[in-house]
Amino acid sequence: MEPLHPPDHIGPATGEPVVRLRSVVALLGGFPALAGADLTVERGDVVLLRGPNGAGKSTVLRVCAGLVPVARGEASVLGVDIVRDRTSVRRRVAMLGHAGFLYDDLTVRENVTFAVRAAGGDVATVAPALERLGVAGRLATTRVASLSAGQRRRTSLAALVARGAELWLLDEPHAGLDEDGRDLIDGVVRGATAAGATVVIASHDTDRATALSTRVLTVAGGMVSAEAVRVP
Amino acid sequence: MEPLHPPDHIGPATGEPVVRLRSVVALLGGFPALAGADLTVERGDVVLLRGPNGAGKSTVLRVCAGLVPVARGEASVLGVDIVRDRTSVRRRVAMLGHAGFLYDDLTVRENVTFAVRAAGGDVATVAPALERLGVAGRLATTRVASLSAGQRRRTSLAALVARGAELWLLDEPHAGLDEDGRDLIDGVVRGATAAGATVVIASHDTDRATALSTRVLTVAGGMVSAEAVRVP
Amino acid sequence: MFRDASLVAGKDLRIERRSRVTTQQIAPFAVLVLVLFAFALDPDRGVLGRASAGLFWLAVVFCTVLAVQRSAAVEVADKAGEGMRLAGLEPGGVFLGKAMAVAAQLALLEVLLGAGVVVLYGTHLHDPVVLVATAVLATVGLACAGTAYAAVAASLRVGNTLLPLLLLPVLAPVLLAATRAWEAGLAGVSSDAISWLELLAAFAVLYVAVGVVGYGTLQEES
Amino acid sequence: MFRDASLVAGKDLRIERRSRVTTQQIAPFAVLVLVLFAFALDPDRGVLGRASAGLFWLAVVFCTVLAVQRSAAVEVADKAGEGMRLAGLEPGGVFLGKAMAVAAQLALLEVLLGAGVVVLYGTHLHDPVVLVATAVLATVGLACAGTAYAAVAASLRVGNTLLPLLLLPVLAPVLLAATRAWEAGLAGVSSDAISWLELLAAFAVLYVAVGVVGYGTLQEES
Amino acid sequence: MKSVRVLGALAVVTLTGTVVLGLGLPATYEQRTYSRMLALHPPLAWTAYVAFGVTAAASILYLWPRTRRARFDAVAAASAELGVLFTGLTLITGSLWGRPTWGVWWTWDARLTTTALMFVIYLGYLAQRGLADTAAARAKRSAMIAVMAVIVVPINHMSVEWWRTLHQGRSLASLKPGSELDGDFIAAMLLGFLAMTLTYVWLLVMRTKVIEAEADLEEDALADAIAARRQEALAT
Ligand code: HEM
Ligand SMILES: Nc1ncnc2c1ncn2[C@@H]1O[C@H](COP(=O)(O)OP(=O)(O)OP(=O)(O)O)[C@@H](O)[C@H]1O
Ligand SMILES: Nc1ncnc2c1ncn2[C@@H]1O[C@H](COP(=O)(O)OP(=O)(O)OP(=O)(O)O)[C@@H](O)[C@H]1O
Ligand SMILES: [Mg+2]
Ligand SMILES: [Mg+2]
Repeated sequence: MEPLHPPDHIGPATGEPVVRLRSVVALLGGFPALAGADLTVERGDVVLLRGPNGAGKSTVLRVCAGLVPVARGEASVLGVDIVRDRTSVRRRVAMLGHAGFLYDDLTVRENVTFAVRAAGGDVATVAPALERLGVAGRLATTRVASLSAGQRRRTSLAALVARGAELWLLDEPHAGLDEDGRDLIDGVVRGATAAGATVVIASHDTDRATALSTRVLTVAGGMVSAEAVRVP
Repeated sequence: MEPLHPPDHIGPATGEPVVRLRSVVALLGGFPALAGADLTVERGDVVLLRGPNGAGKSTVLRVCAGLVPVARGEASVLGVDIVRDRTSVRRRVAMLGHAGFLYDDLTVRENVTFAVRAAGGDVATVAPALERLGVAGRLATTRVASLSAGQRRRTSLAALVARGAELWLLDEPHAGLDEDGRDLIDGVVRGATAAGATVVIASHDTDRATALSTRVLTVAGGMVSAEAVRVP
Repeated sequence: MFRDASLVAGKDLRIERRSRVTTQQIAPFAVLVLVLFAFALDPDRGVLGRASAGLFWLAVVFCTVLAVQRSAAVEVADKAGEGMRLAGLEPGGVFLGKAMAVAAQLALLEVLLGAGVVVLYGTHLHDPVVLVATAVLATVGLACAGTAYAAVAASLRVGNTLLPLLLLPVLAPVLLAATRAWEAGLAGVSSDAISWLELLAAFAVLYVAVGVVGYGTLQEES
Repeated sequence: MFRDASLVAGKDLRIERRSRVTTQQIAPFAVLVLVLFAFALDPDRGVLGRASAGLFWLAVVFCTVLAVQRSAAVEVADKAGEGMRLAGLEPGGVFLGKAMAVAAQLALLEVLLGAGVVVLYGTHLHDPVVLVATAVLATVGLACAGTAYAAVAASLRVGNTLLPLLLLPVLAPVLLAATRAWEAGLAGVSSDAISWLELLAAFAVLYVAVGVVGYGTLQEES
Repeated sequence: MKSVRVLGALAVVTLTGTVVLGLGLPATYEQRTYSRMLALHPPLAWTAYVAFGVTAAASILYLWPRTRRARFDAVAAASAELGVLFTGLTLITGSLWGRPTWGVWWTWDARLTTTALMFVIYLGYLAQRGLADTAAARAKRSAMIAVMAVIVVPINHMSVEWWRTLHQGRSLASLKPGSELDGDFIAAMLLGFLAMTLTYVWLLVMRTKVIEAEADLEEDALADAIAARRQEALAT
């Protein structure tokens, strides 16, 4: 569908936005996964990106994380112009992708510890995070290779929770998790916003995610369009 | 929870069951992922396996597909004793795992065609399957490596739809799919049962899956226990 | 079985064409190996000349390891190999198919290496009949042994790097026989080559047989 | 940057310890390579004796290829490498860390291979100072060039460049210099070794520099 | 159990016999006292062959569905361990013998190299046995490898014919009255072979028992693991 008008006219414009994309074009192997995407996310927002498969949701998140270069348009995240420099912003962003960024041969604890130390975080936060995501005990010392799908997902999340960030980018956080796992996600998101962070979620589990979010946007054909505003 | 009594006492017992597990123990790297699982699935059933992460749902499906050897207990699928011979049943079973069984370097069409020909199916069924799962056109000639998460999933499904089977084992089929993708799954399942096939689904998307299924079983601690019977 | 074999072989070769690993990584490696040999054994042509048969086959063996590692890695990613098992392909067919694909790549590399040996070491390829016969038999042996062992290695977490340990000792006899046969061929005394060719043929038959029969087992335990 | 480096190196070494690849698989492979060389070059000790320096370093180079392949594969699976980038680790640090881990494993293998050369080829390790100095410099060079090469090979999946063709041969000069330096050392004429050591030092510095500066770019392309 | 002890006794007796007879061997002109190695070295090598042969046979029996027993896997493993042991001893005695006779500890003679190869191959076999895996998986995989690996034995045996070599030819195979090896050398060699074989069988039996005992321990551990796993259900 056509974008009605840039979403920022809708969202509450308080100060410098956390994410600001202006007609961004992003190429993946020559294909324009983003074809002029506009997106503005204010501090404290919980934005849900929904849309059909292949619409460009993951790409939007990956652009915001500085993983995918911006081919055209303007883009700034946390005040950094990611068109010029897309690396320096990464340490301040926590991203959960379709992949889990885990090392099969390391145990759950070792993986989370490495992630935290790599991000310059405090190792003391690891144990509580494992506890919270239910991968403590036997699992903490199990090689990630031998975890179940959901347990893997929980491990990746534990790493993010332990390191924390100013901007959270969650790509289908609910996928593969059981009921209380999904409740956990909701808790994590609420906790993050309470701590003044901003969250962008891409999800197909719309009911849950919508309940969670302050704004719902639809991604389609590599463009983002405002759909509904929900007053928290 | 403890298993009340083997679920087959509940389901309609019409002739030789399609799946019959008796106190099955399955080991993954020495760990008893299944610790005495009992399961009986009658022809035409649509059974939903639910349960917490790491409960053993995927392992049940993988045992039924003859991928995981049965360490103890009795197990037969489609009348074949899979404790003795777990290979001969495979061609009659269609399994969708957490992994998609796809070759990154081949295009969508090439992958589906290979899968169909490998299963001894008719190549004429490929094009309609791609059409039906919305991976025809541009995507059909795209390398799978460059698909989005949902498009990958759809490709794996297309392969199954194209080859067909007597027993369908779907591990979280709804995960990563958008709304109409999930409707597609429901359509596929209904189609399969209409054609006299049997379906076992492991899913966390309980609402949808429950609506779809004739019986809901709960997996926990490597055991399966009857929970509810729904008359279709 | 042969239907399955050709199916799998076609698939593997297509993947190689797509990813260009052979042409862009293994082939340069092969040439590099020859160059390195030339460096390592000081440019005193005497040594190089005499050793060229051995060096050629040594290079081929190292390429085999790489090619076979790649051929196994393809099946590991996204559990594609599991997919083939689920499709009910005959293990023997899968084995033959993958072995054929590897053999095809090796043949290509051998042509390249042969040219390299001529250019770099100034070897004269006397008695092409013997050389080609050797190459064919040795390639079959290497490809089959490699593929079989790749299945073993794949069934272990540490997959790729265990392969050389398991693989090379079994390849060594082939390497030896091939080397001696080529030396005979290059020296123009084809008669000496016969017994080596027989040995190579024996290896080839053995590995094909073992692979076709045993691949199912190896595969299942992965 | 060095903090990141040590962190990454520690992580890689732990993974290696876990999967016991180096100790259980690459090490036997290394010894095997020596055996195969001996096979390929007739049982004429003359050649082996003279070539032992070259063969030693060739074996090291082959181990480098394996070690580096493994080191890269670890980052490809589950996009772990992307995770490191997301954590905001300095590319230079990551490069150094991975190179250090590879170097550590190579050092271990060189000790083993050294012993092997003594036992199998009957080489006498004259002038240990030169030999060790050479080993250290060459190891740094190989590890860095290899790590960089791995990054390129990884990014190759996306963009089909011919970089490996250009990059692989950078190992050749190192091999040559190291061989000559060792030959000098073994022959006891350390004076000849100096110039080669200087060359090796130059390579080491160059590759470290190139790696630290360029790794970011290579990484981002993948 | 008793039979095992008898076996052990026999092994000890024959071994001592070999030593006595071996030391009793006359010092030949060109070899001086080293010729006494003859009572030790070849028998060791042949016993290694036997061990690897047994491993292959047991492996085949395991692979054949009708005769599949966990015991055959245990036998294969135990025999391979012993084979590696005897091969190692062959290498050692060989190079001890080589030093005075050939003037070197080691040379790239075909026989020597193929023996070393045999050693490495079965080290590899044992290495992959060490890797964590389910018992059945390990057993089948190992059996496959054993069957493929055993070809190195005939290669090693024939190597002296196939490659011109320093090493002794297959003198026993080509043994005829009045051949260069004289009577009591042969006697010593044969007694040595008998002794080594008895020792091998004795060790094999005991080692197999140990391996099976370990397997039983694993069984008990599994029972506990299953109980623990079932507890997870109550937790939810
Ligand atoms: C490390 C060095 C050596 C190794 C690895 C080695 C290995 C072997 C092997 C594997 C066999 C069994 C041959 C067969 O029947 O297939 C053997 C037999 C024999 N070896 Fe050695 N050997 C070594 C050194 C020597 C030396 C130095 C001598 C004496 C000069 C020697 C004398 C013999 C003799 C006489 C036999 C019995 C041959 C027969 O009657 O068939 N070996 N050795
Ligand atoms: N290398 C490539 N070549 C061609 N097309 C590509 C390439 N990489 C990505 N694409 C396309 O770009 C789009 C990527 O979209 P993205 O992964 O963001 O989808 P998504 O909204 O996350 O979908 P899903 O809900 O399935 O995750 C897909 O349509 C995909 O087909
Ligand atoms: N090699 C191994 N070593 C130890 N434990 C293992 C190993 N492999 C699997 N497991 C355990 O066995 C269980 C596997 O269960 P399974 O994958 O069937 O879970 P699931 O019900 O599919 O969970 P999910 O909903 O997360 O997919 C998990 O608890 C996992 O931790
Ligand atoms: Mg996505
Ligand atoms: Mg699962």
